[in-house]
Amino acid sequence: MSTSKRSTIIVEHLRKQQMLEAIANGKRLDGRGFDEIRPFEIEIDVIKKANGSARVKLGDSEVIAGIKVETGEPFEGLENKGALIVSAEVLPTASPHIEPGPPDEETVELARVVDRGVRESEMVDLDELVLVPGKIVYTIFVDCSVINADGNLFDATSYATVSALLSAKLPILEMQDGKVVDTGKTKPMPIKTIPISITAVKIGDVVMLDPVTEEEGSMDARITITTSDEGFCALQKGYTGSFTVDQIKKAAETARIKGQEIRAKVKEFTKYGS
Amino acid sequence: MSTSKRSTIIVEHLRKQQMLEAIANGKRLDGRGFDEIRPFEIEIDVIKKANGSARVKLGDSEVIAGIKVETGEPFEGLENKGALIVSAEVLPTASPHIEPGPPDEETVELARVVDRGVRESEMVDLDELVLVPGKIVYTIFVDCSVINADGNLFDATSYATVSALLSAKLPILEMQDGKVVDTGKTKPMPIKTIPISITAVKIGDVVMLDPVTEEEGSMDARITITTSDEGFCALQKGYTGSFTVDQIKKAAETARIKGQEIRAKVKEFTKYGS
Amino acid sequence: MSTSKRSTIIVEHLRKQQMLEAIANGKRLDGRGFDEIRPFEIEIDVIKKANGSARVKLGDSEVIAGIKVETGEPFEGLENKGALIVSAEVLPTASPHIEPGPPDEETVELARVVDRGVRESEMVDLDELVLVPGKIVYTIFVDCSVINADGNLFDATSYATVSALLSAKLPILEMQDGKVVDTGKTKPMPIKTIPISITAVKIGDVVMLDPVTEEEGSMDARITITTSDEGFCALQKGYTGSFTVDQIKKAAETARIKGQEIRAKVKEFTKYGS
Amino acid sequence: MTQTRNLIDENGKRTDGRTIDEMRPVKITVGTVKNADGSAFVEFGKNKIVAAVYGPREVHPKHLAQPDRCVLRCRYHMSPFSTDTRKNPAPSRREVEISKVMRESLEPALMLEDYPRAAIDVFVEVLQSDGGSRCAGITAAAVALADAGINMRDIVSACAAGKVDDKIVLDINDTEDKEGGADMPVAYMPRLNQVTLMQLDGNLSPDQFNECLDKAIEGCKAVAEIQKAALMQKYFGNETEVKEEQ
Amino acid sequence: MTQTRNLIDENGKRTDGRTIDEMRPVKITVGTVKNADGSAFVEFGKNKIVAAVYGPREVHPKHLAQPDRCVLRCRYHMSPFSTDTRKNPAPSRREVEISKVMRESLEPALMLEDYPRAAIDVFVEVLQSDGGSRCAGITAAAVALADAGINMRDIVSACAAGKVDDKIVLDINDTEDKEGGADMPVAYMPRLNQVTLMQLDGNLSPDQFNECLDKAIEGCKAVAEIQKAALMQKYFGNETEVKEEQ
Amino acid sequence: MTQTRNLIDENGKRTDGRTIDEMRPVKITVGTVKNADGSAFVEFGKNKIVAAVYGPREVHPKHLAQPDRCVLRCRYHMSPFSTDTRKNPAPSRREVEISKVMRESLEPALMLEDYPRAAIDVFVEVLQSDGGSRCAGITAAAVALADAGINMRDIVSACAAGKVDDKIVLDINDTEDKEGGADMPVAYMPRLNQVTLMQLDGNLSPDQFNECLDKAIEGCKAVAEIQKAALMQKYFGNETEVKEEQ
Repeated sequence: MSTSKRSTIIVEHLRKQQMLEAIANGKRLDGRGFDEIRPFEIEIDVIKKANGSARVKLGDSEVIAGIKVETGEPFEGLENKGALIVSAEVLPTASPHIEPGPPDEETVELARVVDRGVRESEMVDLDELVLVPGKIVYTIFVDCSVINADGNLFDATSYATVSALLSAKLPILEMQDGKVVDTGKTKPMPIKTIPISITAVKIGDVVMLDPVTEEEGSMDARITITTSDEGFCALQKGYTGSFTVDQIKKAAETARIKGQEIRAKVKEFTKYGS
Repeated sequence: MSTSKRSTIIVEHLRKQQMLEAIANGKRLDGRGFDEIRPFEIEIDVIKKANGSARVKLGDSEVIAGIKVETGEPFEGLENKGALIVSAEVLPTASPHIEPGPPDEETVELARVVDRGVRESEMVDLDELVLVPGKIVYTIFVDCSVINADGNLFDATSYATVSALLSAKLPILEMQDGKVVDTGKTKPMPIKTIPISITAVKIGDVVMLDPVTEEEGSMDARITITTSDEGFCALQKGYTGSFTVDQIKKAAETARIKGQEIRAKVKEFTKYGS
Repeated sequence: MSTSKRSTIIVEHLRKQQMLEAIANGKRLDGRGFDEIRPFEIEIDVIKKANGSARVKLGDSEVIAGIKVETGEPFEGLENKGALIVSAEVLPTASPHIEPGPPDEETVELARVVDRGVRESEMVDLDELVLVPGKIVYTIFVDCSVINADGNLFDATSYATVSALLSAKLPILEMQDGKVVDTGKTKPMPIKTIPISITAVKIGDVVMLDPVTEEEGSMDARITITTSDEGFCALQKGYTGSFTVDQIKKAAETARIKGQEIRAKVKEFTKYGS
Repeated sequence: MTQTRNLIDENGKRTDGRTIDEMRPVKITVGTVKNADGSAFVEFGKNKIVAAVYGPREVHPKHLAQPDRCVLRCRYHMSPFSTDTRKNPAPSRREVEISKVMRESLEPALMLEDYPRAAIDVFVEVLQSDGGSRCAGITAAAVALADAGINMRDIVSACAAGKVDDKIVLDINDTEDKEGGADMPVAYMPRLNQVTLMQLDGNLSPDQFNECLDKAIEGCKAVAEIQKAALMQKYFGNETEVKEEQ
Repeated sequence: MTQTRNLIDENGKRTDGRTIDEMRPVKITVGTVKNADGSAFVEFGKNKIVAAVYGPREVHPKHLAQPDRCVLRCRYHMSPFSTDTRKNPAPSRREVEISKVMRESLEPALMLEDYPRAAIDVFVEVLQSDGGSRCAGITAAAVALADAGINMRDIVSACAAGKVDDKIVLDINDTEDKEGGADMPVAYMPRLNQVTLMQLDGNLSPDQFNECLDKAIEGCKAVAEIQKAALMQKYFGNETEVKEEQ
Repeated sequence: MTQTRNLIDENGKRTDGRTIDEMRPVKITVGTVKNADGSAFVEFGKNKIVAAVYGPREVHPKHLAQPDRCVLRCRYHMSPFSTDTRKNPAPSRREVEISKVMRESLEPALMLEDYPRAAIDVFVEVLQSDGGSRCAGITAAAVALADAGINMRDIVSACAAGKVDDKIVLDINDTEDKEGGADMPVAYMPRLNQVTLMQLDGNLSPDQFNECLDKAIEGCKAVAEIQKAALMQKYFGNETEVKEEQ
């Protein structure tokens, strides 16, 4: 059951006042503009035991995504497609407010929104991941571990997932005598497009990108918009406030433009296509 | 672990006094006689996506049963019989006292008592539900959702289950090349008898049928007796009080006679045999 | 998550004082020497429905181990070996401090330490427990139920496990037409060695064997050392204190010598080899 | 989503015979659950959904209570028989997420500060599912909250739009959801002109995005009228059944 | 239950050699669990069952305490090795139900009002199961409660009767339970003449129903004598083992 | 463990080229987790492990607090991608046990009595696992505790020794753990000369047992030097990276 609660991330009163005053003056506490994303860096192949991996630092938020390739049955209704599953855990290392245990509703939402961006954009060509049609397909597990949380885990986790997929080495498997055999060779993951999510929050009447924890502590509503090369592919409005239709349309346009910038940087960091 | 607790359904003191006085005068608060069952209605085929379904309103208690037919392995020791599983959830919509979550011991008992009535009466001819002896059989899931609870969920759930089974359309499945194939055709569920449960409670020295919630809040003990066309097939004494042997024998005779009335009505509502 | 807590087994203050004074005088409350193990008895074949069973009473600690033999797939990486799994439950009958429920970290440790002794000593020749290499093997479940707890459950559970294995009758299974068939005949479990664990605790600077509950309530640290005929095969230091290297070496030597005594007694009780 | 067959025919009709701007039949009945403080039964296409509200009432356990406002709790759940293949009764990750976005879509409309230290529980049960069950669930929950007499700033009305055969269509059904190009569920407060739920699955160009959002909002407004009529009927009564078949 | 072979031979003997009115051997030992406040070990046919009682004692967590009476808690559990094929140690729905009916069968005999704000815990572990393990468990639990010195109105004694080869028989065993026609476990307070547990699985005519219930009650009375003797032996001692082999 | 191939070649080199007394490269970085009160990142061979410490801080729920000392809580967890085949994210019995022995190995070094009624939480995440992950985890946790400023009697340093090809070797890796003859992880307080963790899997003669323990202790002492240097570097800084490649 979903339960409303005051934010457990308490921004001290004074600090919050400062933030709201800064916002009223068109600024953010860390000096960024409302449409400015924090500096970020991506390192790939950080986990050698994984078939692909990436560590993303977006400001002080840090996420590692690791890919494991297995084989299994296809999903029902998707008999001729490989399976791709994105999961996430916000590790208790990440903040004083995380309890260890099964994923809570916020973490479930995090994983599902990231999953949706990858799935709906058709980033990975799942048609290429079939070994025996209807029976045996590649199963791609993308697991994300959030090591440190300082806001906007949606985008940090999404970039880690996308970067791990772009840099993954897919083991080439073959059927021999009814058994799956690993040939020992690899090929790149079959990639069709690169989905990029952009998250904004509304505080009062101001919409700003890439919030830090203390901004999230004061937000009224949140929106995560994912674009691929082709256009919009996923969106999630979150939190207990609301947006006007115009605010959403404006945020969508911003997400599309910023998405192109980020996409270029992700390609560069992951050396994708080079 | 089973834990004793005072009834969480608190009948206000005054109301309870009224009820006990009425009982002393041979009456019930809603004017019924001790052997009188509340008016009830049954509507079948309420869930088109199910292979059979029924909504039962017994007074203000309301239950929907839905049947899903799948295939699976037979139960151990019952290799040449189809499988039939009755489950129940008392939805949190049903009363202010229900917490969402996995079934508590009362709901487990509810489902098992209803299941037992169907199973022990051999209502469904499980011998007819085998596709490959010892390997593949029909699996009949009957799931019951209690939408509103006003006492005697045992009988309301039991009538919903029986009505859904009587009106179900069993998909005709065939084996082709070692695979189960749905022919698209259906036939009636193979029915051998119609089990009907009758529940009574004891308050003080009085035994009365079909208790409402506030009567259950004052009961000492409960008994649910299920009869088929052939005789007695299941029984469950419940709650923390006791019965004399004579009280049980008398309740059994009442259950048998009342069961015939209810059976006729169930047939009518479900148009069974017509 | 593992949580430190004061011992919930409260030795009353006075009693504890007495114990510490006795220890200072080179004695224990029950009159035993520090290297003396309580009298114990073993009864085999106490559960006829099991393929092997033993009841151990070590002082007032009482444990029943029962063996069930099934077939299944081998463990990954151990394709040509049978599977052996030791589990334990400290029943809520065993002490006023046990809550029913899934095993807590102490019970998990108990089962894993006993399992390790059996596994690492290679007591059971798992190579002999293969039906179809890589596909179907014997799976030996050893389940231990602690009925009464008065200290040193590690050794009591270990002796019960070992005794059940020594006296077990392995059903002779065969493959016929791709199916496992029970021939109805049995043979002894293929045994290669007999692992014996010896547990000691440190209270202050004194190390003593086979602690009772009230000694465990005052212990600083615990060590369980398992030897087979060939030498040391498993060890587990437990609890929140520490040992010097010399204390460990001395405990190891004691465990080896005492292990020989116990091994002889276990053979006698189980009539192994006779 | 990859589309494999035509879902709109040469006459502009969809698989269920509707035009691209046509909503499925919607029927709302208020007060169907006797024990609840407020309730509604909604049929939206083939969706059959019960919503029940309990509260404002005491919070258990007590430390979850808020000194200055009401706690809102929400459960979206599907009965095992509600889907094409039997649904495991344990809550899926999908149900956990929908419970959360449903709660967040209702909360902006509720004057929770009017009920300090209390809780309001909203239970939504999907008895039969079709495309758009979360929208239908929000629609039912908002009516149940009004029926429970909870102070509200506005009603919350929900409807999806989507893309089928590269056309933007209103209120997509199960087949269109599975085989079509995009699904955009939206919840909306019509008087305050605020979007309280919005999601998107699928691919839309920038122009399609705006068109789809506008169309969903129109759907929400139409749903709001049906909600209003259903509540009016319960409280002021009339003989005609509140039913919308566009 | 569908019966497929004769379970009573031409001499009126059952599969284990008993007559239709004969109970399996019953052996009760009191005080077998050292740490418990009361305990009993019962062998009833091939059933081997330990019951241990802790209490009256403090309730944790405290809000579960009742101001005017004692809380009774009960767990029926089967060890993994107790059954023909290994039982998963997690509690099954069957064990949950039996824990409940076992508690409800004991509660009428206990003077719980004598121990306000306290709890009594009854733990029943089936080490080896045979037909009638719930009856044997109740029998063991009642003795353990008496051994713990809990104030009781009466002992609770349990025994099943059933139908085999269309005959009503006393105390059905595992084979008869699985292949026979009906099983009726009953728990009974002999002094107060009250039935505290009763269940039925299987098919009985009205006459058979009454005969079966009467036979089960006779079984309960016989069990009560064995319980009494076992308790006497512990508290007043004697050399002969308390053993019933009818 | 049954060994099936030679793990030490004719030149005395192990599968990864080390000699029998050589430790894998160890690299410790202090303060890598921004939000934590103390943290460390340890690479020990192919192990990659993050440890973060929160506390001393309030205990929730409050009844778990101790009036005269601090509660220590510890979680050892492996990320799903850390192992050869994907690890289920739910805690395994192995992780439960390691969490326990890890906590017990750290507790002797901590002056918990200095923080009555508080809790210290230690979270160890294995991002990539190799042989000896519990030792590397304890090593990381001890540095993180020091970084958090917790009062400590001594550092805790951990290293395993083991048997390969019937020779006692220092710091066994994944292959040696799986195919070798014995693994003995040890944690040690070097100043106080106390063993705080010790386990053994595998077979050792009495002489080998003592040699193995002595070798593990030597490994712990070497690890302690690296821990010290890493902490010095954070607090007193220097240009050279703290890295040990014996």
